Amino acid sequence: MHEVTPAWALIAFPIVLAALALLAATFDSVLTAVATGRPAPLKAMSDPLREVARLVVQQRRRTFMPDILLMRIGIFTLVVAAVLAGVVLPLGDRPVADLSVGIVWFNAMEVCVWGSLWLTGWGPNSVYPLTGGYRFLAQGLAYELPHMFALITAALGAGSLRIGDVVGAQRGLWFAVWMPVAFAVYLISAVAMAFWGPMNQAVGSDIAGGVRAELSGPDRLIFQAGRYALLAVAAAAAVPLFLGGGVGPVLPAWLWTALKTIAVLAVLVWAKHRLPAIRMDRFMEVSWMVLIPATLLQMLIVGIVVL
Amino acid sequence: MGAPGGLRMADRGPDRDGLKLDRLHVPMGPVLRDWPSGLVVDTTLQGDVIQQATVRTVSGSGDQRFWDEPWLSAMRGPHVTRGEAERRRAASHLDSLGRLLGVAGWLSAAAEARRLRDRVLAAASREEAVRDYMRFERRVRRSRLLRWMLRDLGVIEEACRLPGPGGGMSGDVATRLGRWLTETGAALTAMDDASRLEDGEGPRGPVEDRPAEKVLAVLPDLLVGAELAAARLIVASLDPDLDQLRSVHEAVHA
Amino acid sequence: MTLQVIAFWALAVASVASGMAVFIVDSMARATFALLASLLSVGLAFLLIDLEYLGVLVILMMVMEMLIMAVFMIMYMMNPAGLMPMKMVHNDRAAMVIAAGVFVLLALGAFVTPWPRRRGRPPADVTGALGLSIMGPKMLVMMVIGVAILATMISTVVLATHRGRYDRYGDALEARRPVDPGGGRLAVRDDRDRHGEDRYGDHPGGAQQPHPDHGPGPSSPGHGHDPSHGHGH
Amino acid sequence: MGLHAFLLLASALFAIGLYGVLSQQSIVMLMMGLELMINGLIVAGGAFWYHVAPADADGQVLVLVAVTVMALEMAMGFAVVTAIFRARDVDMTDDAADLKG
Repeated sequence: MHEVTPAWALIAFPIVLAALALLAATFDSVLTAVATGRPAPLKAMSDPLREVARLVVQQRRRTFMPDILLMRIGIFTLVVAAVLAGVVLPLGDRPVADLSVGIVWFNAMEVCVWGSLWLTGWGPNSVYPLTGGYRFLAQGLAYELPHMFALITAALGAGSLRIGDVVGAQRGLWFAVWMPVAFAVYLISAVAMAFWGPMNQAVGSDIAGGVRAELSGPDRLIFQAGRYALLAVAAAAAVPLFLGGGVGPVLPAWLWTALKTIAVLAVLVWAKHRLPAIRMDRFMEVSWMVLIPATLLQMLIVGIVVL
Repeated sequence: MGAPGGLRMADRGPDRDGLKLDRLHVPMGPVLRDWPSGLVVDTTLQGDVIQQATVRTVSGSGDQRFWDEPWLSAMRGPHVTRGEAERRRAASHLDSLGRLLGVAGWLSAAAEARRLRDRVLAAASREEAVRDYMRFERRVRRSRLLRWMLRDLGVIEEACRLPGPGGGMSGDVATRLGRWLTETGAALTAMDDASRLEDGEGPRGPVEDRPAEKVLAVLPDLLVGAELAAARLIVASLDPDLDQLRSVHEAVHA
Repeated sequence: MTLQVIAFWALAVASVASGMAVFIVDSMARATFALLASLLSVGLAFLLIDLEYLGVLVILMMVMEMLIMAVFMIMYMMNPAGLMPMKMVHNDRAAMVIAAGVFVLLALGAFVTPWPRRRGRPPADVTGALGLSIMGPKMLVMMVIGVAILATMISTVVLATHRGRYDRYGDALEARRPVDPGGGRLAVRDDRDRHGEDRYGDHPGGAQQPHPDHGPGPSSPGHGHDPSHGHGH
Repeated sequence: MGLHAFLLLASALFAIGLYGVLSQQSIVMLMMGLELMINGLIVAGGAFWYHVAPADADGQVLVLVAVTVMALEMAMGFAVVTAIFRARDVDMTDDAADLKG
């Protein structure tokens, strides 16, 4: 932990994260254009940047008696949580901050999203955002325990909470191969924590956009940026935890990390377009009655193998 | 305790868990994405669970019953072919399907339904439409996730005799979705039928009965106890055609 | 070192200030998140003294805890919008005097007591030491915590719910699927699924779920079975 | 930031929490006071570990227990509030004082 982080990592990390977020947004726009049958769907690639420009200059709307302070805290927390969750992920060989408890740190930062979304939903003093905020808490309670168990299973396989050690433990065989249940649960919960794709009820179109219904202008821009950054971080974390990190033939570690991250990200974005929304009143039960026992069993097996 | 900022404070009432909690009065509609335009459901919410609901409509700009039009004009006299009517029926169901799938959060399937609807209305050939529709139908029917999310919502008993496509609206949301899919397939197949249209069985039931009235009558009971997300799905699965009501008012005026 | 000292005092001041804010601010949401800020500052301060795991654990658990607290708080407090000034205190002055007295006593004690000198140094792997400790010599503590958590889970459910299994499965427990307002569908699956037939079939009788009951439903006083029913209404 | 500084912080948090416990009428606010008091204990526990006996893990175990107690306290607290609220529709300590002698 006390080794000095190279200065270039501090600069490169936010740039990489922003690039990944933009990539996810671009791919999402293209898929949307294909689904709606827009002619020349590749033209939709510039949509995210156009949206950025629009939101920068857009005037803010105001709701009646909002709690602006809490709302802003919520919006900024989303970006900050995504960035801080990402600092423990290796950009190649080594992360920006190589904490000895990296996995717990990642988990803690990602839980901050609960607070972020609830505050953003509470702030505008309006029904739909508030409903969205509560929906995300319900989602959090549904996905968090299986998610934690999946993370702990990876840590157990490596015998360490340091993400670098988890990568090191996968030199022979990727964790995704011999802990498939944990990997699958991780992917489901990654989608849930980034309130993305089928788990996007917190910002669902059936409640007029949920948490972000009343956000406009720069507020909305920061919120959306944070959401894509979070998705990128969730996808990027799957690489060191389950997909062997930067290990791979021929190419350098950073390139392998980038390729694997982009592949996971693409799968998550694609899943959004293939699946209907999952409501938590139904998913909660499966999560607790099926996913938790499944991950515990997986953990038991991993524990026996490691011993 | 006064009213903060002049807002009416929410009152309290018993909820389904036996607690006495705050209530909020929230109107849903008339303008919402994938919502029957002109419909307003005044709800009393506790959290996101609907405790009471009343239905009203606001008049829109439409003055003709687009989806029922072939059947109505056949009754008035001019020769309307069955194929033409079936084309309209298929488009109507695809419109409803697009809305329900949109509310269910499956945006790409919803977009596909809408694209099919537009092509069917724009005189696509039968073979082409049937082929593309089959692919769409297979995709929707195959989704176990969708079925899991839709079943047991908004159950209407057979005894209600609620008019609707393919013999009624009974069953849950998933059943109604399945009925739309079956009916659309049948309607597309009959699109080239050149015989004369004789009956009055429109896409949403007998056109003379104005089935939307009956749907709106049972809607509040179905919504009570449902969460917002479930309520949206229930409304979308009934998809009342409010144009049918509007012409009632106009008839009274005339 | 000096940087660490500055960081510590900044976090300490933040922690105390937001702790005070809990009882000063007007809105419940702000009070909850002020408490969260106070707890998070302590978690971050732990990172300064090598307690990495516990510090991050405090952050992780407290965020979840406070969010759940926010939900309950807003559910039960009399002021739904959270925008009105609230002052719900009794014997405010006495409480303040007692609290101030306790603070002075504790602070004095902290400075006056001759604390033992530091023995040893933190191990290289602090987290590992904790893990080995609770799985070794302090196993009993871990087991007691485990049992306490289990007991709490059971008793919270018993206290908080008003629906027993007789409410869900009928007086003779004969219902095939529980009657729940919000679901409960895993217990017995639909026949349709088991046979894989007729996924969206038009048979209306297939999904006869009683209409979702609202209001207290079947659980009126008189059901002696439910443990939470004892008290009169 | 010696032991004294940490203990000062701990006493301040404990005292603020105590004020809340003594003065607040709402049970939920009272629980927030309790959380603050336990927060003070956690600070003290961590400080004793670091400044007195870092070689043993006893201090860490103490903090772990305190964190668990916080969670359990809150869970039980809300369960009790829910039960009282259902039975009598109150969430104030003064209204739930039947055990008063």
